[in-house]
Amino acid sequence: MTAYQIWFYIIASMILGGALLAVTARKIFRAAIALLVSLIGIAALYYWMHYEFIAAVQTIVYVGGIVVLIIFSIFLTHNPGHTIEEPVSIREAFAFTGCFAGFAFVFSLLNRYSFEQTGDALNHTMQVADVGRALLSTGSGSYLLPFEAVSLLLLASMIGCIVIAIKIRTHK
Amino acid sequence: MIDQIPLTHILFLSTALFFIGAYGFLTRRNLITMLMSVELILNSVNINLVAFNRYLHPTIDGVVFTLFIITIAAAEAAVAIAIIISLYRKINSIDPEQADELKF
Amino acid sequence: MNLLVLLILVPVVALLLSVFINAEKVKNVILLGAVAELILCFELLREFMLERAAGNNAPYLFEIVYPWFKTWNINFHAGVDGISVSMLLLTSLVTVAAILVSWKVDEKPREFFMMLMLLTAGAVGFFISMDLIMAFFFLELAVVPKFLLIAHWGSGRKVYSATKLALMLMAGSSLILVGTLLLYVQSNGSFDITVLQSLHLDSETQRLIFPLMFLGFGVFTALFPFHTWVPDGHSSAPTAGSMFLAGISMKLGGYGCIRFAAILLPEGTQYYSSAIILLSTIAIVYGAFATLMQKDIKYINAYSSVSHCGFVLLGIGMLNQTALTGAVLQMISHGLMTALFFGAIGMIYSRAHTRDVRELGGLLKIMPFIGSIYIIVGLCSLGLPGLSGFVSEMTIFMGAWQVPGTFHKVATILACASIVVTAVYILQAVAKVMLGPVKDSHFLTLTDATWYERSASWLLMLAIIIMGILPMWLAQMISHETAPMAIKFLTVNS
Amino acid sequence: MLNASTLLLIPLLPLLSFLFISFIGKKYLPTLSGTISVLVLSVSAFLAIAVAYNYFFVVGMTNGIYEAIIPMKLEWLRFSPGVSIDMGIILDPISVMMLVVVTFISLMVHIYSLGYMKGEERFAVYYSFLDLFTFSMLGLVMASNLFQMYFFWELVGVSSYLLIGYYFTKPSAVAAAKKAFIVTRFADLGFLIGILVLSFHSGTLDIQTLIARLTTSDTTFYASATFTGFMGVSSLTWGLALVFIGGAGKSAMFPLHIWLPDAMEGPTPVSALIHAATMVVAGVYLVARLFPIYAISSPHLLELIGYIGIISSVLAAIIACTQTDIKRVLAYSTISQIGYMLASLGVSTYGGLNGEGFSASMFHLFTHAFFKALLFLCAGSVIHYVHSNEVKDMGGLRKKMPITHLCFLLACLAIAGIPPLSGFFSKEEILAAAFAHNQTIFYIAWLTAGLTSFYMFRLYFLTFWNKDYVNHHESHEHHSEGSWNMKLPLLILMLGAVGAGVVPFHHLITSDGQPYESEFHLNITLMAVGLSLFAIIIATIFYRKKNNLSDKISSSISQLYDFAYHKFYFDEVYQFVTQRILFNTIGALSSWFDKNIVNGVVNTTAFITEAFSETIKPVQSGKVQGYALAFLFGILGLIAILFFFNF
Repeated sequence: MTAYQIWFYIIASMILGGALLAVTARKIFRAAIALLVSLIGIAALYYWMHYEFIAAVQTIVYVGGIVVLIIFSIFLTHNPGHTIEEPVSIREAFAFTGCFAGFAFVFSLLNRYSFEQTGDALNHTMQVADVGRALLSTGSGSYLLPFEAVSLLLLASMIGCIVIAIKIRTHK
Repeated sequence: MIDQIPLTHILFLSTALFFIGAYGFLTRRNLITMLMSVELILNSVNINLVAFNRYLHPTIDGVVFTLFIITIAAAEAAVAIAIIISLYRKINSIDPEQADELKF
Repeated sequence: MNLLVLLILVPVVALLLSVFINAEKVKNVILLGAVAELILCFELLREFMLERAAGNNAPYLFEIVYPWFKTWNINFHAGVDGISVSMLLLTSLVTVAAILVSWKVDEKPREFFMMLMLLTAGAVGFFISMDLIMAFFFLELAVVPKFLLIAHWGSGRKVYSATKLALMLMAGSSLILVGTLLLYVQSNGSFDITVLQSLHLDSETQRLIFPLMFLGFGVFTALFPFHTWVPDGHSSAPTAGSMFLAGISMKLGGYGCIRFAAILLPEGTQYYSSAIILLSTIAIVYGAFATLMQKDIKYINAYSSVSHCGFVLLGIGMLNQTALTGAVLQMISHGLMTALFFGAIGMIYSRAHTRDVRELGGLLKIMPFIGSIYIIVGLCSLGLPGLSGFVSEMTIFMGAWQVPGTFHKVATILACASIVVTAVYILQAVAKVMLGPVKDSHFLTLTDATWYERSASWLLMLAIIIMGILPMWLAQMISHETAPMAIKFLTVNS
Repeated sequence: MLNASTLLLIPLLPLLSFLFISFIGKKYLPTLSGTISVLVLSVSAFLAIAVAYNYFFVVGMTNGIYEAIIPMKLEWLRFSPGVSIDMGIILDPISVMMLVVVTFISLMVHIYSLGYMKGEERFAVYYSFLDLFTFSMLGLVMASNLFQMYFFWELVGVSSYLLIGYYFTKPSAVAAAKKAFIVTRFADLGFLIGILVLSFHSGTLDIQTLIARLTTSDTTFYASATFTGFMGVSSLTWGLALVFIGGAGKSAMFPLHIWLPDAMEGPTPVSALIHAATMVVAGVYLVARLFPIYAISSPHLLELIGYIGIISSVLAAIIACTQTDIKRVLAYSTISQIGYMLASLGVSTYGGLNGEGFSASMFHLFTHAFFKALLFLCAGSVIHYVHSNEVKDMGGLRKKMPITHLCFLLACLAIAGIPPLSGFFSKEEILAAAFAHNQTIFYIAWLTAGLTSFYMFRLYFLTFWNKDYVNHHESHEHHSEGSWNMKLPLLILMLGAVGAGVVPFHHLITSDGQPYESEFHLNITLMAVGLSLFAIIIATIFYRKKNNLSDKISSSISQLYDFAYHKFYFDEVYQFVTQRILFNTIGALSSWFDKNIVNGVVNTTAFITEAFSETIKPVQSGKVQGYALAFLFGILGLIAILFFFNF
């Protein structure tokens, strides 16, 4: 067992542990922190796969953005120390069964299928500049149009958020 | 090196993460934690994309897709939280069980 | 421009105009449109009779075809024969009268009058269509305003009645649609009745399609046992709505039975004629007896409509020229008569605010005009000579009696017997509502008909009397069309 | 004179008067309408008499018979080739006679009503209805087409309905009008189906063609009509019987007579015109119109008609003996006399002296019109004076109203058949005819004649003698018999009642149009007159002075008396049949069936749909996680399916 492998399992257990805690914790703030751990774990996984750039983006957007947003909204909608209600037990049972069945199915599927690894791919490295070039150029293998579409989407969602969340004063 | 861990292990990881997220989405009685579960699901997809890119497809496509997904996830989270807050203002609760006006 | 296109355009223009003008003034525009329609119908009648007198014996006159939906070979194909012309006359007469009667509607007047005009447009379009899909389109167009008129401007259990009416009529329509599509397949892609008429379908197919078409249209014309929308619908509808329903809408069914079921599928008609006679005789007798027990004057009239429309179907089922002519005459007569009847009932209801015969009484003394109208139209309903009911019923009886066979004779005798029951319920209603001492002192303060009610009543009354005294031109015009049909039925087996 | 335009004027003048009064006169000339109407009708009556004179004496006989003339025939509504309703005019002895009777009596009633109905609120309406009736009745008698006859037959019924219900705020009048219309309507159903049967077999509706085709046995029409049959009776007989049912209804024959006594709720002049002299004899007229077919093709049916007539006659006479309402007594007397006419037709055959029953029947119809109208108008005067229909409120009126008294007495003598008044001649002929052809009918008729005398004089004495009249309405004293316009018609009709017997009917109106010489039967005359005189004497003993003899007699036969007093419980039977069977059983059953079964099926369909949607509705719970769970399982299920089937 090399350090490389050990690192992988540490990261995996961090991700899954965080995730499990995030979906089961009774205290919502605790769940948010667990999510944070899980997301950091995923960033670490990217790093482990030598995609440092993605790891960085993951950390910035998820850890620095979304989780903070979530924590803000928790503060806005909860009293401190609030406990989440128990899940509806019958639905919990069904959900567990369904999820387990799904997992088992996919697991067996993955087990049965052997992915042909290409040695070349393993040595492949990615430069940030490549990402930049791909995003801002046209032609095959380039993503200018989706990039612009996503920027529009962000703008739209920004406006949408304001419209949805804004307090409308009702005149009497 | 990386080939010491087979691709399937990473895929197991993402599958597990996916179903944990799905389980959370189905059972949590709080819209914010449901949103967290959705984030987990999205991340499991991201892991897949990145892993496939690393092991099987030596280009930049998977990474770019991941970037897009992260972006969209951010937008989605923002809109979702706006909806949650708006809902909270209306019914003073973010329990999805109580937000059941849309029926019959 | 072709008269038939004008007939469709006039209501459409009136509808469009009424969107843009002051809601209070809509009724003027709509009335103008209806009167224009009436004048056009008379012009059509004149031209039609001139053409026929000049020896133009084509089955359909003034034909016009515009492609509508080429992929499926659907055309706007209009044309009229004597039956259509008389139906169009009926429609425009009833429309004018209905608009006049509802002159004082102040609940959403724009929408109300637009609904009336839309109904007219639907009926007129249906009566001139020679394409099954076009006919279906207009038939459905006429259902929607009925629903809205009853559900919004009605009284009593209006939503229930409106829903029932709309659902039953739609169910009928769905049968018609299936039949239409089957015909389309059989004819290798045509909805045109001239094409379908010349088609010689084998008897199996005819027997399959005929019930679909006939039952579908039968629902519209209160075929037993699909008549239950009639009493509820009529009694809940506003006055103009009842007039339309009974005066025009039920005729859509009768007309459809003749034009789109009987003529297109002569062999099917002959095969099922006993069933038609059986059902219509039941409707006649049973409708009459059910009327006996009604306490609401609108229900009385609605049930009597079931009975009277049974005569139409009986006439069709007898498959000979005289009976068919009688069936068409009965449609016209019943349309005029019930429209006027419902008009009079509406006038009574809007004054006395009750329709229960047990609460009404002695109204003739207080409102002589309305009372006289009610009595005269009642007499028309029981077949008094000199009024339209006599002409049509007697023609049906004469025609029906010519069919040999005990079954047909018994049916005819039962139908004849029903006119006695008709006399009983009509006179009972007249006696209780109009005659006798004044039941309620507040009736004494009521007033007689206003100018618009008078003009509406006079319009229909004149039509009834003219048809009753001078039936020959109408009967001749119609029997000219029914003669080839009867021949078609006769030659089916040979 | 006998051209279409003149003849058309006779019915059309009353029609115009009707239209004029209903649309203009009612509103602007409310009191003058009566006068206008009288003037119009006198023109009609004059024309009718002129036509009769011309027909009988100017045009006269051709080839020894009075032939039917058809000056006009228009096709009105064509059913199929040959079968059409024509509006035509037929002139033959009976229609000409009826024209005179109808216009003349109608004129008298019009004049009389000027006084009788004076001051009525709906005076003009009354006259418009009278004119409508006169028009319809004239149309009926002039009809040359069987369906035309039905047309006017119905119109007559409706005008009768309107006039009986003239006092429409009075519930009893409304009920009577309704009853009259419905009973006759029921009978007309027979007429209608009869027409259908006859026209189906003969292929025509024209009366003359019909007679020609159905009386000569070598035509195909005759063969078809007599070959097919139902219940062992030929179609022709069925058709004729059904037609007769219509006539029996209109003529108030047993057992359809129940409407006539109630119809007395109408104004008295109306009763005189419609329910005594003209409309109710329409049934007799109808049989007379088709007489050749009845007599030649279906003699047994004709005999049956005779029995129905005579049974009605005697039953009505018995009932009349017990009634106390002056108009009802007269109404039963009318039924009785019409029964007489039908019995007379029933004992007749076609042609020559054997057809003397036909002639006698028409003769009696003619004379009866005068004396019965007179009786009713006299009763009207009495009622006008005492304001009551009950004989117990009358009595001793002979001094108060001498003219009425005289007229009533003469009319009573006429109806009793005392020579030389008109009734004697017609009755004598009927009895002679019956004696010659059917002894049973003769003896019943003879007995009825006695009863007639008895009840008429009972009525006469109770009204005009019996006790001294106590006037409760002193203010009316000065016009005890009404104004001149009420007295004049009485006097004119009195002349008719006295002198109508001199008309030589066997010369003018016979079954085949050929005059014959009637024989005088002294023995029959003695029998009849003797019985009548005897009955009059009994009535005088019982009722001239107030005594309790009649009560004694009636109590000694109390059961029969009660039975007769309650009109043999016919009304109750009908009440039972209509109320219990038609309304409460069939009507209620149909209504129930409609409400619960037919409507129930529709509502149940709707209910099932609704219940089903109600059960699956909770699936749409609005709980988003539930949806997600379903979604998950859906996908898993799909995967399982795909996997299982190895797609």
